[in-house]
Amino acid sequence: MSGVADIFTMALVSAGGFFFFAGVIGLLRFPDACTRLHALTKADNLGLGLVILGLLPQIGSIQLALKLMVIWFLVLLASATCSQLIGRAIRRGDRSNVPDLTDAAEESR
Amino acid sequence: MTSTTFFGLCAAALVGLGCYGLIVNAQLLRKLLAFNLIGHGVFLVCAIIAHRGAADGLGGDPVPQALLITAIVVAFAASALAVALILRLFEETGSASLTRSDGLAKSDTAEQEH
Amino acid sequence: MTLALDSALALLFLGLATWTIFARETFASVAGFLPYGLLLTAVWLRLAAIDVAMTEAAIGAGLTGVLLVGAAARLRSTEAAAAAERPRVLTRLLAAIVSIAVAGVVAVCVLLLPPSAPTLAPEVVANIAATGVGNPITAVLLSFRAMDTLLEAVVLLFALIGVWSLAPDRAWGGRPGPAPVSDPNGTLTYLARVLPPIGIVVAVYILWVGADDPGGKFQGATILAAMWLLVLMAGLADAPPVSGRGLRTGLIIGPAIFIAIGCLGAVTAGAFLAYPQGHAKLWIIVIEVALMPSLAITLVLLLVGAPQRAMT
Amino acid sequence: MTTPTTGGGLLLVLTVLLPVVGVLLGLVVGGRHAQRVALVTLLLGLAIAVALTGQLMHSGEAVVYVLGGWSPPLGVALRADGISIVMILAVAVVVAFIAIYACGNFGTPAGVREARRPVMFWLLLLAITGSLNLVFVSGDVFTLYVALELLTFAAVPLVSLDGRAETLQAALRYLLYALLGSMLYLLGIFLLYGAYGTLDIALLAQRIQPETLAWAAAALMTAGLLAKTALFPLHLWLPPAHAGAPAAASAVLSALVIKGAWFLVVRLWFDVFAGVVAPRSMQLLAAMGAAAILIGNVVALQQARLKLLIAYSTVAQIGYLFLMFPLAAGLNAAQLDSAAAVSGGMLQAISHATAKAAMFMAAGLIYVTLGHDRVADLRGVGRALPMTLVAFALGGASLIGLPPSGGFFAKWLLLSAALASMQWWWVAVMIAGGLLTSAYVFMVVVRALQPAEPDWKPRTRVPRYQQGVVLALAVCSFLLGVVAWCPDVTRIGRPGLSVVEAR
Amino acid sequence: MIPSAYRSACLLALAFGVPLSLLLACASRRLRRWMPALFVLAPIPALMAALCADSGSMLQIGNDTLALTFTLDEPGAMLLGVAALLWSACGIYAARDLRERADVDGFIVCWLMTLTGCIGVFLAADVIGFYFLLATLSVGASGLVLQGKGPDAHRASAVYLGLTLLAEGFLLVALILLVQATPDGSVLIRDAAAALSTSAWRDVTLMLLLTGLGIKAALVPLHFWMPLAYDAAPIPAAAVMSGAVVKASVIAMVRLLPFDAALPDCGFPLAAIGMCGALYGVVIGITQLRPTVVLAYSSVSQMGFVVAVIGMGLAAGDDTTPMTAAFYGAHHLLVKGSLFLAVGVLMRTGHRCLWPMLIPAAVIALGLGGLPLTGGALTKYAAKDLLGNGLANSVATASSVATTLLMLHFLHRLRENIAKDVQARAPSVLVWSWLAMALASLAVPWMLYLTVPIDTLSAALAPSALWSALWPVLAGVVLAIVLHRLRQYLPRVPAGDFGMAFGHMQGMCVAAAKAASRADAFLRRWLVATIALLLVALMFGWAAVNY
Repeated sequence: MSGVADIFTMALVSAGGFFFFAGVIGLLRFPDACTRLHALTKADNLGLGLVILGLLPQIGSIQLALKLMVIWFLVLLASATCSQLIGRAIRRGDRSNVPDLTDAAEESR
Repeated sequence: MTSTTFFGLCAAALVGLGCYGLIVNAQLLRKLLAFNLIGHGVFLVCAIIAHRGAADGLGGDPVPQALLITAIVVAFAASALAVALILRLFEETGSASLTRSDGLAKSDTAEQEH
Repeated sequence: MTLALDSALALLFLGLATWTIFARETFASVAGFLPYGLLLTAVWLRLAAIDVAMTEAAIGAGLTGVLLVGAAARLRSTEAAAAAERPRVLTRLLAAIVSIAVAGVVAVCVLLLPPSAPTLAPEVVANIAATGVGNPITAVLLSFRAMDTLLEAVVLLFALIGVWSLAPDRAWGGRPGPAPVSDPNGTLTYLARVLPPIGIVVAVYILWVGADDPGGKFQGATILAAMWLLVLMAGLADAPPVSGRGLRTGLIIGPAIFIAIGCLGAVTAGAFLAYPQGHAKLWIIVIEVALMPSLAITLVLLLVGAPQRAMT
Repeated sequence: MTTPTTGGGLLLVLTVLLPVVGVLLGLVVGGRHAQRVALVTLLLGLAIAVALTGQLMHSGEAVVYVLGGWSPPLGVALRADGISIVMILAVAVVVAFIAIYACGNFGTPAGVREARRPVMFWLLLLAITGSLNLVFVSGDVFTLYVALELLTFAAVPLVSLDGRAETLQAALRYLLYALLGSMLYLLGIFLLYGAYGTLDIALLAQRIQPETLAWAAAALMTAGLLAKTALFPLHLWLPPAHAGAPAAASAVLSALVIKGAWFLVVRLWFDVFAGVVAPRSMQLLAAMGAAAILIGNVVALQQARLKLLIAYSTVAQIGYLFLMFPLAAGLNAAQLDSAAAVSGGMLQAISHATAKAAMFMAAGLIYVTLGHDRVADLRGVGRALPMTLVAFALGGASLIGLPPSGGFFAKWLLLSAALASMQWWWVAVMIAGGLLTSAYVFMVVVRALQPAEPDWKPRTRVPRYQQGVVLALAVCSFLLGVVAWCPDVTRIGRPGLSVVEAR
Repeated sequence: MIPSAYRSACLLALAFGVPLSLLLACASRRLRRWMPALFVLAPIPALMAALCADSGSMLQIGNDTLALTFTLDEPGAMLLGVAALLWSACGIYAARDLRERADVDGFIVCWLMTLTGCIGVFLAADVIGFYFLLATLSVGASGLVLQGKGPDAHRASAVYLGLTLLAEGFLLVALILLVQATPDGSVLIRDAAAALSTSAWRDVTLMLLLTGLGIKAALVPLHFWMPLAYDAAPIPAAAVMSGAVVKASVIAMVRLLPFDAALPDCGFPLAAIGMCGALYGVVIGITQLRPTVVLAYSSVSQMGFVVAVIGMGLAAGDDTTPMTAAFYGAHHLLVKGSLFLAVGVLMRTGHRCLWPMLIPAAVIALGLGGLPLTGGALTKYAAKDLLGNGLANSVATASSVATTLLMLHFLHRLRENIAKDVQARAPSVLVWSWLAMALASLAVPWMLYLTVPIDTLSAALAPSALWSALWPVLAGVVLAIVLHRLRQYLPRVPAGDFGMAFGHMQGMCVAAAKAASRADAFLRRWLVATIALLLVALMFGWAAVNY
């Protein structure tokens, strides 16, 4: 039984890890802010979601499992809002309160 | 090399980086950032000291950890005060850096004939 | 294996630290500072200092980050002037040498720490029963070294007084920050409506578990502060005027009760900040509960800064 | 293991808590009530300081209070010996004088419920008093760190109380430099804990060993504290900050605040690191002091503005405070009573506190009267503000060290120590410093004595009580020499010293 | 307490307390207006004390930890009495002078301050009180100089204050060494002087002591403040300073120096310096034109002579030295004081009534040179034994020749500087005060000589003594005539001769000061200061590690 759970965990966590990786790649390589935003949200939502999902069978207590789910839910909420705000700012074209992560990213490579 | 010692060396590096930034960076906010780095370095030293003191089933010596919490809060208070000062200075002068001079207006240091 | 993990962690946060120092733009360096803070939190975890990690995440990384981002956004126009003031190469070299020397001294000291580390952990374990709380750090903060915690609250208060003292005279007594503009059906507004109830629950929970598990008033207060900030940012509410009697009472009530209970201890338990036999935990929780709102208010006001709009 | 709470210990808690409670109360009631709260609190503080002194002189040993009943190393103890009590008393007195003076400049104007400058000034004044008292009585190096931060956070806003650009910049210099200093100090603390597992001063004194960690800790902590004391050449923030603040605030900053960090250096070097610091470090410290005396005075002599002149004389006077270290060490080495040098240093600190406060307040009155404080044209002051000018001259005499001022007896003790331990060079420095000081005091007084133009009118009339307060404080400082008639309080509760008659 | 000692203590208290209370009363503007009228009365208690208090009487204020002690020994009483006389007479003169001044407050305060310090110094018996009163004296006196007109007064006052505070720096160190030499750390001057001759630091202490007091006594080469100050100060101020104030150094020397043991290695150099000063003062003096400056140089010369006497006494370990030096000082005090008043009076006197003023001036001026039957002859006669028959004695004779010469030059300059208006008459108050002083300076030395007593009347009036006093004067007169013929060949030395060379060093000082403030400005740059902070930290670590 635990064997199945372990396999399940491994699969999902590594999948989550892959999404994070892809997100980061996208953040660094994508041409403009919108697409980078897209990459980021993928990393947050899917990556984190899969990781948490994968971890669920490993924890004994329901309480802890609920905590994890709540965390995921909060992160979804937050990242959705953030990306929405940034996206709107981009559309409005004013970059005054969008961090200049572009050159930041390039130099940190 | 144990991970405590390792992080201790990282702490030293942080302190060094912070000192350099505090000296060299002209913009006051950057100085403040540098100050925070120094702070983190110092806190890290404290944390490894706490970690080395792990005993009786505790993951670390709770006393330095408690000190650490206090110190973090104090550092935050300092940052808040500094930011407020910087912003006010910016409103008054439009600049956010200590002028190159020694902080005295020329009229002050003007010497008088004996 | 662990060392590899540590090195990876160290590599990341040292890299970000270097970035915050050497980045060209202030905003960029602040942007580097935020993830750096979060990574540092991971370091505290590695060093088994969970309460510190939570405080760092909440205050060190979170609030300080907000503070710096806000300031950096307002100071963008000063970049050019600041860049022009970059000191000469020789000066930078000298600075680098001195800084490296200091870092070297610190490193040597770290390596010279005695092999058998002196620790107070046994004493804490021996005496924690008397305090009734389960979390040793809470025991230290609110019983053994309660004076420091009291002073810590006072530090925040003094800092706030300092921030307020920077207000322009005409705006004294008024409200800090720009006038609120709310977009009724914006996402942020929605979040600011949904999140606070949850946040308050979480904050109370963290405060409650703080007695026996990692957590406590500061972490809880920070979450409360964050919720309030969210509401302010969304423009659902306006910052309170600093002349408000109620606001000021809220500011000082926590420390006041702390001091009062301390004096009570001087009467009943024979020493200032001592708790009566057997009721220690009760009084500690009372203090924590009283401190949390005051701390939350103080943190928020520290973030929103000096009053700028005169009372109308 | 450590001494338990002694009689009168609760007074220590009160000296610290009372001002803090005053701040809380003043913040709530606000407006002109804050001023009343402050005045009452300071009065009570004075009473407590006197009571504490009585307690100490009666018991003849240090007063200790163990907070929360948890004795060190786990808990925190407050400890007050002779030198702390002297400082507490001095702070209480000087602050009381300054408060009376400030009633003239920081009253809430009629018709306004609350104005920024007054309420902030009174709250910060209380805050500084409390923090200083904590610095003097705390027996735990980390609590001392918090106390230092409290002091800084209370002092910096005083600098920029007027909100002018240059004062803001001065405040920022002060804040950032002090923060760097406190980080060095904090690092030193943590190293000490890592090496010896305690933060209590008494325990550290027992456990400390002459080894690299202790040396590094001592160096870091000392450097950090020197940055906060603005000992030459670490004085970048002092002149603009002390010259830019309002007169009453300058008086507090220049007379008292810098003494906090200095006191901590004394505490550390004589109590904690007594067996660790090398004589050479002592000489180094005093050498910085000597440089401060000479350069500070010479620069003061050239200042065009009176407040800057006084600020630079503070830079110089800080130097005197650091001459006592090698002198005490030298007396120790010569098997002589080293407490004499310490007493001299403390007396120097107190007389400087009183004199400098009086001089800054006098400068404030002169500024109000003339509308400027250019040293070049002070003419007419002698006629318009005779009492104030006398006060300035008396304060100056105390700085020069003319008898019977406290400065004279401090110099007498320090010179005796220097001669007894055969350290002639410090004698030369002290004499030269006195001469330079007399030069600028003479310059100011002579210029102020010149008659004004016949049609000249003072800008504003200064209330008599303000002049009176300034003169009274100056007279206190000028007659401080009479302490030589009292038994030497500073020796009470000092390790290895017994209570003996002064001199 | 026995009544007489009690009475004496009260007298001492009054002598010092009355001027002090007057000084404090100056705090009130209303009372200050009355002060000039009280100038004449303020020193009277001191005079009473000098006359009535039995010598050796003591007054103690304070506890055994620290006590201010006042006492009256014989030299002190002698100088105190004559000083009080001079202060009263000059007080009358000053009060009249003040009527013509615009702002009198400064003068009044400084006058009373100097008076308090002057009387106190003659009474002080412990080092701390002595140092305190000496400081009061110096500060007050420099304030008096400041009351003169123009930038010269400022410069002179600054030079005077600077030098005198420097002197007090030396003195402070010397006094501390003295106190440390005493077995039980007693601060009484008596004990200190007793312990000095056996102290381990004896030579250093003596060096510092004599340097400090030498500056105050205007010993060559540290004399240049004196011409500047006496020239710039108002006449009455110059009179009390040249007369009374400068004698503080004499009383200090006779009290602090050990005359119980012969110290030739210290006494002879001192005497030599003194004698050089005695002649040097004359040499420069005869080149001067302003009467006040001439008098100042004569003071330089006379003080040199007193110091020489003290030096010889120190070398011989002769315990009559204090009385002799005090007697000489007392005479000089009276004469110099009245001569300055004479300058003031004659400046206001026209040709018509010149002679009644000039004759007495001439008599006492020549008395300074040792004219028989004047006090000067007595003092020289009294000093004779100390100077012995060797080189010192012949130099002394030479100096009295020179003094006569200088005094004649002075009278000549005095006559040149009378008022232009032929009819002019000095106000009678001034005239009477000066004539009274002149009379006193003729009579008092005889009284002192006989009452104290120093020697017998017959010895002083023996023909040999008279002749040995007379011929140097005659020689001086002859020389003066010669010099008068050759006067156009004399160089014109600026007042304060080579002391003015230091004026050129001012440029250097200013440059150094500017350099200091540049260094300060550099060190207060953020970059520098932060690097300095870290360096300081490293240095402290390094200093400890290499320990």
